[in-house]
Formats: sequence, structure tokens, C-alpha cells
Amino acid sequence: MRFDYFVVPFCAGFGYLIIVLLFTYGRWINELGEGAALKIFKSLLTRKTLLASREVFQECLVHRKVFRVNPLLGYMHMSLALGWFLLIVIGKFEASYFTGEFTNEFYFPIFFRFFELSPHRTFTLQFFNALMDFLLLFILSGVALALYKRFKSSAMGMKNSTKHTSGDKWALALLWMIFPLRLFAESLTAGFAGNGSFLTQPLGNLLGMILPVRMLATPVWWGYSIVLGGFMVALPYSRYMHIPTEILLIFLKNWGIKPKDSISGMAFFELYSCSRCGICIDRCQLNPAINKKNQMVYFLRELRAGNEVTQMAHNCLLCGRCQEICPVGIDLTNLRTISRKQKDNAHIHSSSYPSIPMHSFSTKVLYFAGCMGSLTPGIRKSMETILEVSGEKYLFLDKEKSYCCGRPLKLAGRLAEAEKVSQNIKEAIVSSGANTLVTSCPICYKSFKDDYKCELRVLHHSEYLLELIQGGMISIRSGNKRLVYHDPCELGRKSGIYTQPREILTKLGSLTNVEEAYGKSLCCGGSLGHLTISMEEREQIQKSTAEYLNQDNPDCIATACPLCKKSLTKFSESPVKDIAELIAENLIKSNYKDHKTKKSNLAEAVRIDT
Amino acid sequence: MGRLYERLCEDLRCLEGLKSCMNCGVCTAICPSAEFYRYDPRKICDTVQRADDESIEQLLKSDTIWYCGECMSCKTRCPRGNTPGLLIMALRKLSQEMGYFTDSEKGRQQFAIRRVIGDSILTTGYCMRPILVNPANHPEQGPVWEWVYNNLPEVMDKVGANYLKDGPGALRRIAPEVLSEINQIFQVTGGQDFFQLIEEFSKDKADEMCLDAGELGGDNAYFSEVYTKNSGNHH
Amino acid sequence: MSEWGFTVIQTNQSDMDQMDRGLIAKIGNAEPSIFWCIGCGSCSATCTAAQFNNFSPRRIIQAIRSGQVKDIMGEVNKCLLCGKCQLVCPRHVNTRNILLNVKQIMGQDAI
Amino acid sequence: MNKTIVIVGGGPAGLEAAAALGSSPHHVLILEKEHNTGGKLKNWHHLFPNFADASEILKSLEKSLPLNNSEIKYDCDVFKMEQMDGNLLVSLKSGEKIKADAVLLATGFDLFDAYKKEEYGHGIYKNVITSSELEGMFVNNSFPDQLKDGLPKKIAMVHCVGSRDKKAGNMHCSKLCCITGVKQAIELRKYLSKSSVYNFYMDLRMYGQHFEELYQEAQEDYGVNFIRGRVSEIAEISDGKLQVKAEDTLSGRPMKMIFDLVVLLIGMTPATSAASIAQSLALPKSGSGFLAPVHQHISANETCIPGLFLAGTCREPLSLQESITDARAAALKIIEWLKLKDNH
Repeated sequence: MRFDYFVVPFCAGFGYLIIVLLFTYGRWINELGEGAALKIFKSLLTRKTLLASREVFQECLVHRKVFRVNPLLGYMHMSLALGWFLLIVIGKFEASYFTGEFTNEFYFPIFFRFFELSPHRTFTLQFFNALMDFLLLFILSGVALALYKRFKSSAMGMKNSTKHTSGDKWALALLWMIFPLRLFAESLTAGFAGNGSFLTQPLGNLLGMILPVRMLATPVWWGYSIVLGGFMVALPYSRYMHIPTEILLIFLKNWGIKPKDSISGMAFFELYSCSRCGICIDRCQLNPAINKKNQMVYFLRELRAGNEVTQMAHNCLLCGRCQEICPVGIDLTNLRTISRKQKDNAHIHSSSYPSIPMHSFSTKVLYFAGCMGSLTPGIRKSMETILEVSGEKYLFLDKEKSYCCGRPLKLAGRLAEAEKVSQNIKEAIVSSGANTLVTSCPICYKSFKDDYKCELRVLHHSEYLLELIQGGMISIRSGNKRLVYHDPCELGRKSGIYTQPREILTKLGSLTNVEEAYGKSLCCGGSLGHLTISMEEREQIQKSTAEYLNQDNPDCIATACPLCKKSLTKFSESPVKDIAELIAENLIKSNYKDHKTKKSNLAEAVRIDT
Repeated sequence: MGRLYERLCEDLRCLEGLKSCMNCGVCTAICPSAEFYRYDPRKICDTVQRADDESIEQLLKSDTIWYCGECMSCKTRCPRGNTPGLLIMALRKLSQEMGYFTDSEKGRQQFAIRRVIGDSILTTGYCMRPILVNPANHPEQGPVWEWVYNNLPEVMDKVGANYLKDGPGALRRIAPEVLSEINQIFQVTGGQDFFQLIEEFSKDKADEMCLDAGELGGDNAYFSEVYTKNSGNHH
Repeated sequence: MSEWGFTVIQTNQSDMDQMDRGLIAKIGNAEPSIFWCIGCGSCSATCTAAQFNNFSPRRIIQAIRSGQVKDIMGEVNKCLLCGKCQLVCPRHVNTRNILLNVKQIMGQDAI
Repeated sequence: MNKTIVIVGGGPAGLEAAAALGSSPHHVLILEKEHNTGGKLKNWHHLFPNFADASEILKSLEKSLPLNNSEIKYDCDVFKMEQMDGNLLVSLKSGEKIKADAVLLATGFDLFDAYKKEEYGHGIYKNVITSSELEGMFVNNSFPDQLKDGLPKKIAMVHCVGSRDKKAGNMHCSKLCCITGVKQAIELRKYLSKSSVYNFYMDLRMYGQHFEELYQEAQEDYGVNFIRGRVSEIAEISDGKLQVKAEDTLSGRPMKMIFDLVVLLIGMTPATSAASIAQSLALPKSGSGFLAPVHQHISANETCIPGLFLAGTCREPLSLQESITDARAAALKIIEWLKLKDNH
């Protein structure tokens, strides 16, 4: 048996880590909730697992998403993750090949060059040796970059990098020490044993000229083992917990496990998967003028530390820009929302919110403008005009009274209350017999689509209007106006509707693209999700977003959300219009008369009295 | 502009009492009643000024208009020369004429007033006589009053009042020809009809409440109900 | 002797010297925009919840400012947090945050 | 020595200043951007609080222009001014440049663009009009059909549209819309005797002579209703009828009401035409963007640029009477300043 006392710190650290991880993960898996076990069992032997494995490779080792943010940053992450991973795997192969047996002491590959002092003669062993040196160099280049990033983060496209806690700094110091120490230990050993390769051997020879290498080697191996063991002990308490957790998270996610509405189980997997890379910081529009150190990376850190986070949880636009770029793919806005959840929850007076009275609905299409629509009557009026011209029979659900879809309460973390409020509308929709529900408000849309779980088709008006155009129900004049489209958060990032509005707009004029569009689209500042931000601060965001969209002096800024329209109008030089308004302006009304004569075909808005 | 509003406008007290209120609230600030009741002369003026019949009807059927003590403090303060107190009088009159007064607890007390004071005027020529302050209905007067009440003739003699006797002096008996003159005045001016109206509306209400209202006086269930009932909701 | 329902009527007049300044001090600290309200009522007029019940953000702000804390018990829970009040306010008052603060400060009392 | 005084703007303030400068030996040049004088006054029918005929007033203002030393140039868009050897060089959009010894800015005001308050539906619903559009109807006697038939109509007057409103970016009180609302309510009641008019207000600022009396008259003699509450939104229901939502703050209840016509009382906002001039001279502005004088109390007509003066609504919302008084005060300051300049 190959043994030396210096392996003890490493073994102890490793053992400790395994116990802690088993205990922690066991607890979280236990909290996944009912049905999770069945779900995992059912998915285990399906394609989902393969897909998850691929994702683990792409994200945990190669860090594809980080590459997309900045290639140098991506290389830095990849060199550390993939490099270290390969160092372990290849090291194992090397040791196995050398000893001729697969099973050997688990620490043996790691301290291989300490135990195997004879210079390697065979080509294969020399190849392994060179490969290991190469990997070490690969990792060390990453460590050097990381060091450089500490001092100059802008070099990797990050205006701000994470301000770390002292615990994280300790773990970081240990991590950075591991590889230089390994280099030194191996070089010193190579200095007297000659078992090094292209990196370690010359360095060893060099050191041998000035240092008593034989005497120094063992203490440095001790140091290497201590640092390695120390890092593993520190790992569960530092941001490096993300290394093992992220792998599990990817599998669980692919198997269809979702976080519940409290910080437990799956939420912990997400929470501990945050590597505190800080990429989210720059994406946050509240940064840096309005508030510092409140971005997701800090929020998750406080949450993980079990600190009071109510204030932090509320100080967020919930725009989802950070989530879009998060390399780990954590459902960040959801974590923020569920942290807003109040203990005393269900105290809303549900009886105060009467349902939409049920008349005999004979229409197949329901139109729901949304409560914000009453502040942007241009959109409502345009939709009425378009629907009338199209000849579609429809019912305007909230023409006279505004009803709340419940999403504002949900975003504020008052889930039970949101449920109660939405119940009434849901009943009216379900029992209406209609097959299509069209809404002008992306917030309502998200709510109807994801939370209501109704049988009928739920469409945002941009989807519906495109259908009407494609189906020849309405025809529009094309123009040559230069348009810029602003993606509303709730429609784009949250609901994935990007193409339909653009398709409509290309029919109406020429669409100019801006850099921050699609998933990267800016928040208009109107954010329903941020409850504590002051109007002055909102206006800062509104102004900068409006200025950004106006950069190429378009003729008109198009959007598809009443709240975005309202927010951008004040500061925009060019007019801000909803897609429905643009269509209504360019509507060809030639068929209109035919419809008008057929009175029965006309939409009839039912008076809704309560 | 509704029916009730137009009827109010026929009342001189309304025309004089409410010209153009600008909702400054000084009447409410000075009002002794507003200090204790949920009573707000400003709001009443505003309601009437809006000429909305629905809310005027609500007002006429409520306890609110009966909280006013008609002290007319409001008249002295109003910067626009309005008199909410006069407006209240007009509202009360309309409430009596429409029969809405029976809808509220304080309004129903019109019946007791009609029976006690109304009867007293017509039969004796006096609004108020000591005999009307029955200790059973007025416990607040205490035991001394009860003794006085039981020994009224002797006490009156002792203090030198010409109590219910012919000739001059306080509380003397009113001559029959004078009494019939008073009755005639009531007949001609519509006072009798007005009393009759209150009687009729009250009797309807008494029937509705399954209480007997009697033909005269206060010795009946409806009278004692309206006289003594206090829901405790007046604040 | 008849049964008499005498009650001693409490004064309806508010004594501003005795007003409860605790809540306004705390809320004013957390959300100073409460002092900017001019009582125009546009919030209550646009309010989605107020269409169906007697909820009135303006009245709540007024009650807090004049220390009539009792009047707003249970009121804040009627808010649907739709944020339209803030969109129409001519003085940029963050009404939603005021209501959230009331809930937080008053805790169980606010129910 | 005779000097040139340029007056930018031929509205009431510009005309009155020119008239006041008539007795001086200086040459007065009025630069008017439209092709006739009178500014906003020419689109106004009757003036508060005494229903004086606006066209009569305009006529008398134009009549008092001195013939001997004044000149009016129409269709002149002034866009830039520079300081040059103690004088001011006025540049027109046409390319022409005029050297002036003194300049009086009487550029007036813009009316608030009511579409900016989209929730009120101006430009979306045909029966939502502005106070200035209503005045235009009175001037041209051209009322839409739905106002002619003599049936009872319900009309809402919405106060403070775009004024005292951070959302509209205007923190100032335009101060004249209150009395305009009262005046127009009376006019509507006179014109449509069966109509009822409701004024929705936050505060009624009846600061001027006879304003409060007119308010009282509106209530007593014309039965105009006043509801204290700011309108939050207007929605069109069937047949072009408009549902107005407000809180009746005095009774503490939210309310809705259906109207046939809604008149938005739009206020005065800083004139955009003055903005480029102010920018070229780095002239300071007040909070809302009106041109700022050196001292609000004691030198309200003077600016920090020597030889540049202000008169009328370019510096704050003013009534006609105040504008005219202000113009005269500015004229006096100009004469004083030119005298001082001569002595140096």
C-alpha cells in the first residue's frame, strides 16, 4: 500500500465533504415534495437524462453560456472546470494504466508523482505525463486570468464584479493555491526524481539548482494536501458549493422538478447552484444608480445565509434580465417572488370581488383589455375597431369595469390572495363556452396562460392580430415608417413571444433592430413587480430606456403592453404606440360595410353590472 | 333634476338656506351635533346641491336629519350666507310629507311629538304642561319630580300658579272660544292635515311592526316603542 | 317604568393633539411620499378594488396622516396591488408601498 | 440717438409693449411667427370674469400700435440670438439677422397637449375636447351636431389637465384654468339651457378680481355643479357617451358618471418656440421650463443677459390683464436701460 502521512488532510477533507453533501442533498431531496420521486423514477431512463448529461457537460464543464457573455470570461471558467475535471479523470487513467489495475487507493492518482518516482520510459506514460502537465498549465492560465479579473474585471466585459464575503475569499484563496502548489510539489519531485514532463521537469531542474529539492518536496506535498482538504471542507460553506449542486440541479430540472412556493427542496438546489459569478450585476437596470448590492447574486447569498431578505426581495423589477443571462439557468425571479411570500397570507376579502356576471355568452372570442387598459384607451379603442372590422363576434369582458387577473398579488408574493382574486374571473372564463381568450395586457396574458390552466386558447393580441391578418380577416396598408419594437418583459422573456409582434410590424413598416432586444430587452421602468421603488427612480429607468430606443430616431416606437406604453411615452421623442394602434391606423376598411349591414354579426359588448 | 329636489326647492327655507355651498366645512366645525353624532351639515348641503334624488331620498329616510338641534350656529358662520339649519328644516318637512320619517328610529319619534305636543296644543292651548312629563317616561327627572308630579295641584297652589283655573295667571285654563280659534287656525293653515298625515304614516308603520298605535295619547305600544327605543347606534 | 336604552355618546370630534403619530412616523420614514399627497382622489377613482367595495387609498393615506389608525384596520387587505394608483398620481406618491408598509408595521392588527 | 428694439411675439404682451414704446424715439420691430398678430387671444371668444369680447380687446390692442416708429414682420421664426458688442444679434430661420439694442421676449405660452394624458382620451374619443377647442367653437359658432339639438346634455369640465401633475412633467399651477372652467361652464349653461355641467376640481383657485363672485354666480344662477376629485380615467361607452371616473373626495366615495361631452381644461406650458432662443443664450429657466427673470419680485422683466427683457406668459402663466400690465412694465425697463446705454 502506498501511503504517506501527508495524504491525511486530503482524505479527511474529502470524507467530510462527502458526508456533508450526502446529508445536505438528502435533506433537500426529501423536501422535493410528493410526486417528485415518481417523476424522477419515470424520467430516469428516458431521453431527459441524456439531455441533462449533455447540459452538464456544456454548462458545468465548458461553460457555453459564459462564453456567450464574454469569450475570455468563458475560457477562464472553462479552464478551471474542464481542466480540473480532466486532471482528475486523466490522472485516474494514468494511475490505473501505470499500476495495471483500476482500483487503487483513491488518493493515489492525485499524488501520483509523489509515489511514482521513477522516470517514465514508455511512450504512453510519457504521453500521460505530458497531458497532465498540459492540463495543469491550462488550469493555471485560468487561475492567472481569475487573478487578473480580480483587479480589472472590465477586461472580461464586466463593469461590476461580485463583492465577496470573507468566507468566500478564504475558499477562493485556497482554490487559487491548489494548482500552484501542485505545480511546485510536482516540480520539486521532478527536480530530484526526474519524473516530470515538459512543464514540471524544466522547472524542477531549475529549482534543483537553487534549492534543496529533495528536502522541500515533502513539505510542499503536505501543503498541497492541506490546501486541497481545506478547500473541500470550505466548499459547502462557500460559493463553490455550486460545483456539485449545479450538476444535480440540471438533472432535477430536466426531470421536471419545479420549486414549490417556499424556500425549500428544489429552491435550495437552485440557491446553492449560484456560483456568484456576478454576470447578473451588469444586467440589472437598478444598478448602479438606484441601488447597490441588491442584485441576484447578493440576494441569493443573503437568502442562503438565512438573513432577513424581505427588503431585498421587494427591491427588484422582476424584469428577468438577469435570469436570461444566468449561466446556471436558475429561475431567479421565482426565487425573488417566493421570498416575498408573507406569513399571514390569505386575508384578502375575497367576497369583495364579485365575479364577472354570466350572461348568455354566445361568442367564441373573449376580449379582456386588462385593468391597465383603462389608462391607455387608445389600445382598447383600436382593438374594438379592429375586431369590428374583422367581423369577428366577440365579447368585451372588462369594458365597463376593470377586473384584476391576480398577477400583481402573485408578484408581490401573496399567492393565496392572488388565487382567490383570480378564482372569480376563471370561473367566468371557463363557463363561457368560448374557445379563445384575447388580452391586450402581457401581465394578464402570463396569468391566464400559466396560472389559470383553462381549456381555451389564450392569446396575446399580437398573436391574435397576426392570425387575423394571416387569415385574411383584416387587411392592412404597408407603410415605410421606421419602427423600433420594444419587447415587454412579461410578453418576451416571461412568455417567449418575440416573433409575432415583429412579423406584424414588418408588414406595417421597416423594423429597425436595436441591440438590447428579444431576451435582452430593457425594462420600461413601469415594472409591476417592484413595489417599493420611488417614482423618481422609475423615471430614471423610463428615461434611459426611452432614450435607448430612440437612438436611431425612429418614426415610432412600437410595443405591445399598456404599461410599457405608459412608461415610455413621457420621455420618448418619437411617439410610442401599441401594435393594435398601429394596425388600427393602417386598417383597410373596405369590407367593413358588409359586416355592418349584417347586424347580427356585429360584436355586442354586454353591459356588465354588479 | 329630480322630483324630490324640485319639491325641496319649493320650500323657502331651502332656497334661503342653500344658495351656493363651496364645501368649506365651517358649519360642521361649529356644529354641536357634529361633535357627537355622525352628522355633517356640509355633506348634507353637498348632497342636496348635487340635486341627486337617490341620495336625497336616502337622506330623508335616515336618522341623520333628525340629529340637528336647530341651534342655527351654522347660520352665523357660513361665508356664503347659507343656513344648513334651515335646509334641515326643509328636509324634515319633506320627510314628514313623504312619510320617509317612519324609516328611521329618530324619525319615528315624530309620532310621539305629534301625540304629546300636538294634542296638547289643540286640547289645552299649551305646547307643554307639567302633567305631560310623566315620570315613567322621564326617569331622568328623578324622585323629586315624581313627588311633584303626584302632588301637582297642591304644589301649584303653593307657588301661586293659577293652574287650570279660570282667570289670569300662568298655566290658567284657556277659554273654550280661544281654543276653538286655535283649532280653526290649525284647520285653515293645514296644521291639522299635517298632523293627520303623521298619524297615518305612523299607523301604517305601527301595523307593519305589529304594534298598536291607539287613537289618542301615549298609552299604546307603538308610542312607547318610538319613545324609548334606542338602538345605541347613534354616534 | 319603561326600559330605557341610555348610551353615553363618545365625541366624534378628533383631537389632533392626542393623535397617534406612531404609524405616520414609521411610514413616513419608510415611504416619505405619503407627505406629498394632496388628496385629489385620483387613486381611489382609478382603483380596481374600489369598484367593488369601499376601499379608498386616499382615505387610508388621510387616516394615517391624521392618526386615525383604527379607521384603516382591515382596509389594506382590500388592495390588489395593481399599481394603477401610482400611474395616475399627480404627485408621484407610491401608494402601494404605503399600504405594504401599513401591513408590515401593523402586522396582525392590519387584518 | 435712435435705437432698435426687437419684440419677439405679436401677442397681447408684444402689442402692448410696442404701444407703450410708441412715445419713445426708438424703432420698434415686432417679429411674429404667424401671419397675423394676436397670439392665442384671436382664438378666444369671451374673457373671464366679465365676458368681455376677445376680438374687441384685440382690435383695441392693434389700434394702439404707433404708426410712426413701429413695424411688424410676419412669418418670422426666431431661432437663435447672440450677444455682440453690447447688442443682440437676432437670427431668423430665413437666414436674416437683425441687430438689436434691446430685445423683448414676448413669446407667450403653449397649450398643454392633452393627448399626453392618454387616460382622458383626447384624440381618441370624439366627444373629449379641450377648453381651447370649446372656445374655438364659440368663436366660429360651429358646434358639433350632438350639442345642437336642445336636449338635456351632461357636460363635464375636468380641471388641472397637465397642470400640477408630475406625470405630465408639469409641477406648476397654470392658475387661469380654474376661472376658465367656471366661465365656460356658465357659457355652456347659457348656450344649452337644458344641460347640466359638472366641474371636477382639486382646488379652485379664484385669486383674481371678481373670480370668486363668478364662481358663486355659476353655482347660484347657473346651477353649475362642483365635485372635488381629480378625474382618473374616461372611457367611451356606447353612442359616444363618456364614462368619467373620479373620487368624490368630499363624500369619500369613488364615483362614475356618464357625460355627453367632456371639456379638458388644459393649462399653459412653456412655449417650445422660446426654447431654442433660451438655449442659444443659456438663459436660465424656472422649474417648469418658463423663462426665468433675474429676480422674481423686484426685476421680473429683466434677464441675466444685458438688453434682453421678458414680458407676458413666457415667464409664468398670466391672465390677459396681467400680461398687459407686465408688458408696460417691461417697456418702461427697456426705455430706462437704453437711456443708461446712451450715457455710457
